[in-house]
Amino acid sequence: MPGKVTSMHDAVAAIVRDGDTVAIEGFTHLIGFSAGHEIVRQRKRDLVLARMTPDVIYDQMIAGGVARKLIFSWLGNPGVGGLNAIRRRIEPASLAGDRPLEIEEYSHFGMVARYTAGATNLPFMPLRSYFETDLPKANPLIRPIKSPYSDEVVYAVPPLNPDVSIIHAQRADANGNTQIWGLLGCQKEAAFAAERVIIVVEELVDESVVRADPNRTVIPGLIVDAVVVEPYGAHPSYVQGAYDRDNRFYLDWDPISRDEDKVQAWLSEWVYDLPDRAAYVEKLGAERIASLRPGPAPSGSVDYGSYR
Amino acid sequence: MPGKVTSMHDAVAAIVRDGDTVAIEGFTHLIGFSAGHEIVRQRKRDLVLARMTPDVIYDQMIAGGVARKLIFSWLGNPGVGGLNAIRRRIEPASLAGDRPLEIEEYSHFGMVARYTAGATNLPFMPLRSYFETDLPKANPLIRPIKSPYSDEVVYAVPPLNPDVSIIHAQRADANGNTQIWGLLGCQKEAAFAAERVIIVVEELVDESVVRADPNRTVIPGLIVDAVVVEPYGAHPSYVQGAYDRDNRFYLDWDPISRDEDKVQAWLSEWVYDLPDRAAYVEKLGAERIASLRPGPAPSGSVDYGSYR
Amino acid sequence: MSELGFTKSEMMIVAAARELARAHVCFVGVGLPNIAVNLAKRTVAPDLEMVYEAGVFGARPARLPLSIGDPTIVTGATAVVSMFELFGYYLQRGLIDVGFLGAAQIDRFGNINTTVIGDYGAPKTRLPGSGGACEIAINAREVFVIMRQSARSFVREIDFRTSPGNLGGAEQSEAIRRAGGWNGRGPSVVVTDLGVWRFDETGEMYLESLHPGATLDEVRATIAWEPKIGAHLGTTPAPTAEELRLVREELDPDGVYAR
Amino acid sequence: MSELGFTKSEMMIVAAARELARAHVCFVGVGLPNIAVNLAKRTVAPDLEMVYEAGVFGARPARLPLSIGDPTIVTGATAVVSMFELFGYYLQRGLIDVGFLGAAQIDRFGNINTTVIGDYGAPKTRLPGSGGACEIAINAREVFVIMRQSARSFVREIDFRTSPGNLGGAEQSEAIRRAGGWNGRGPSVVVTDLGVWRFDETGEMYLESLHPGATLDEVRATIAWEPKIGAHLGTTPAPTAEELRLVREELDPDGVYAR
Repeated sequence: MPGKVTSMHDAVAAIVRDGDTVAIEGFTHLIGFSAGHEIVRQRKRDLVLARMTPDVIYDQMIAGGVARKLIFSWLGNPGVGGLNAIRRRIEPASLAGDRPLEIEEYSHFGMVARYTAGATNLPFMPLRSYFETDLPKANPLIRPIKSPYSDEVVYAVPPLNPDVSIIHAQRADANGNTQIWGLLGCQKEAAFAAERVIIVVEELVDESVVRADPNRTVIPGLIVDAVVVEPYGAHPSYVQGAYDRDNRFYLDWDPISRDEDKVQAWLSEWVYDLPDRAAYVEKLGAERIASLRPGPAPSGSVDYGSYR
Repeated sequence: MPGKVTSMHDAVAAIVRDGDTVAIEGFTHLIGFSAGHEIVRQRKRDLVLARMTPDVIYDQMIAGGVARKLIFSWLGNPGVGGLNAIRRRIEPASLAGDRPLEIEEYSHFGMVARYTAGATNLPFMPLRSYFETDLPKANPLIRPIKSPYSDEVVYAVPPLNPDVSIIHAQRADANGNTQIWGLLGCQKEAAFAAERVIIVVEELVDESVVRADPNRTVIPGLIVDAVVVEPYGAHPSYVQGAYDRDNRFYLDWDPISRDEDKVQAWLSEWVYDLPDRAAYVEKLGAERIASLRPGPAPSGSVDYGSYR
Repeated sequence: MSELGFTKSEMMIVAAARELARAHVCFVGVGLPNIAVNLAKRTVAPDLEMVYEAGVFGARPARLPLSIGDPTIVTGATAVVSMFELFGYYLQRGLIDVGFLGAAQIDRFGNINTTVIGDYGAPKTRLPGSGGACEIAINAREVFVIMRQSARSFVREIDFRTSPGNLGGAEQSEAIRRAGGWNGRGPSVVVTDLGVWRFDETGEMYLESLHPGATLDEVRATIAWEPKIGAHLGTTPAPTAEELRLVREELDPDGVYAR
Repeated sequence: MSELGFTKSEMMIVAAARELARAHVCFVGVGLPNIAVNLAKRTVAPDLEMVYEAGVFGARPARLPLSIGDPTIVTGATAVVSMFELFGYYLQRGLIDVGFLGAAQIDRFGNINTTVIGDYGAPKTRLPGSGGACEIAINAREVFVIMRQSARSFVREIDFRTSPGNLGGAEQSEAIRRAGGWNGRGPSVVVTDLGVWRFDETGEMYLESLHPGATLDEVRATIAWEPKIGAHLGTTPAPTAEELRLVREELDPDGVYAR
């Protein structure tokens, strides 16, 4: 395979290093479960995990012992409840002698603004949030800043520049030129902010497919270090147009995650004991995968015009 | 016609007021010539005209006497030369007793940042520009700002919130939900920053066309006050996929614009003496219009999936 | 289900949906707000523009979204944008009429906690945190709250202020909001499983109506302060058959929210 | 055209294009840079990623763009983005290797004026202004300049500093750029219609090579200071037949730039 295409094993082995700040972004949509599982499988350690919504994937990764710190803005199993493995590392009553997970907390717009500052190489980003809340007390990196045009004071957040950002997408070419439709979250900002970028796609396409619709490109190959092709790599989250969220999984995770032994058993069965995502998909079964397939809803085509 | 659809005459009459700050944006692509001409035709006065690249349309408008001030970042006839009607209002040697045009000058990123601050309701936007240049001396609104995280100093620009932004686009529905492909310039930012928005389109489409590809939407009807349907309304600039730039016009404008009498004669012939854009297009002639038609270059269609 | 023919949760969702009759653009929060707003779109507010923080304007969900990032809010929407644009160009710019939030704790002035129970550094219960709630409370023109009443949630002092309400009272809140250039005027209604609360001129909530079957004793037993009762305390109109059908058959057939 | 078989402008464009042999990502300026970079893409740098400030990354123009916002730079490009993203995520983030600029005035340290001739408030000649040049000069890793020489353009003191070069000299420039966190190291080459200039350890430009047919007398007559001449002054290799064919037949058939 040409260009930057490699396996998930090799991409994670080469690009994610112990102690790195790692952002797997994707707001509900396109969550990089297969990348997260590979990080657990390779037993990376002392990572600082950044993500607006830690979601089930970070619950699993933190249960897998890869992280020392979490940077986030909303901690939950969306539509279901809490993230119990993470809570056990935060609430003193359940720590059981474990080292607590360090946390650094923002609001959604604060996290987005941090990535945006990182992507634009700015020393801070201003925003109209945090007024009269306890968040600046909880996180001293949220700081007031005065406008140079009046006495007005807003808040600022500092740039977030992950060592590695991992982005799941519908398609990319072999050089990593990546296209996404549906929810875009803060993936573009997280990718441009990062030192290194891994792209994981449902489908590898020819460069001509990308170049036929350049306004659809979210991440240019210029900032991409590796392209991994892993269909269904975002399961149990979803990929717009390809498969639905597997809600049964999100519901099932809740009771599992309340019991540390069950969590470790789950990680053994679905992560450690499997070599890769292909094995996970096979184990999941064709029937379950097929049940997630949506009906068609084509975008239609527009004309860019040929100018010679 | 349903929704917000109206004529250019009525849109400009109702929405553009003497003394307003007006931004007709569009970087080389989708320049709102027909809107600019209608503003001249209705003899609006004392406008503050904002635009990154004033281009031929602002040369014509300023020659038409509509403006007292210009906010900009690059003043030229792109690929050809200078904007001579505007220069005559700036260079003392050629003022000939006229009131000089007030100017407020930035760089491109400074203008983009001003619209972005306006669109996000921020009191300022920081950027890494202007260091060791004479621009902050020429424009005291470009001000240094210190980071709250270090001793680092960057520059800030204030928000720009036009009274009216006018955006030309490929298509919109009757509520003003607007889609653009090709160069996006700063149109989205200029529209969200504005108090009132006029959309001018090549084609009015059904809402279902917009909703089939929501990632293509640049401006939501929510912020749109009027939708004007005027095919070829961006001539002599271009519309991606629809028609090419009429370069002959840009070349022809240079000698015309060097002579105030010729400029006024041109405005009479092509603006004052014509009722509307349809008459302009008819006068231009079918052959010339046809010569600007590009070959096809389809984007291809993507699947959003139907989730029920 | 009670002998009334509907559950407390169904009444709460229906009452919350009705509040949106006069709203044009609503920012839809996670959980109960999601079902309430989707019900409003199908009943009192067919032209309501639903905004999801995930980056969707003008959503037309064909089913109840499983989360606030469900693919059904994307397909057929008017616009899908980055979260920077959603929070910056829509919310912070002041285009949102109503922000619809849930809460773990609320005080009499409508200040909200969704961050921790107990001490922030050593919490008894770690909650989800702000998400977008903090900036929604500041920048949506008004805020609607939907939550179940209990003495643990309607508290004298919230443990952490995630989202500002009327702060220490209306006078202070108005002054700070004006001076700080906030878009938002603060909370205007709290819909619970027992009744509908509004805010008086001091900025404190008062009970405007009791849901059918609920009593003032129940209300007082599920609130940690002595609540103000409206001078013209009414009874919330019961859910209509159509409202119940929509909730039970279309929006929440598994009864996740409404039981 | 001279007896050499090519014009001074053709030599300038060809010499400028060759400078891009080692560049990966180039920000294409308006005017002469546009044709030089497009020639490089067809000759020494087929893998060159062309970035246009209009919002295009990885352009594949099928013809010479008439301006830096021509539709031919969009069709078939890798990515088209808003100008906020182009300037923020690409340029300011430090992803641009080379910014290619033209100039109206330049001084010995490579500082550039494209704003006014004369006094800013009452100019003799009003020029286009910065456009993106100011931030390109600060944030592109290095800057190439292409311009014709004349005593009015190669001046002792520029009338307005639009785009910083080596400021008052290399030492000062390096200190300020480092302290201010600039991405850019400053100008590295100036290609004119007479020769190729580089910058020495003091930050001042020196003539590295003379174009075929050009003389040192011509150079001195078109520059307002006593120029430094490189110790190993060479002669620029003449344009090849293929370079000339590309300029004359493909890129500039009307001779707008090259005559």
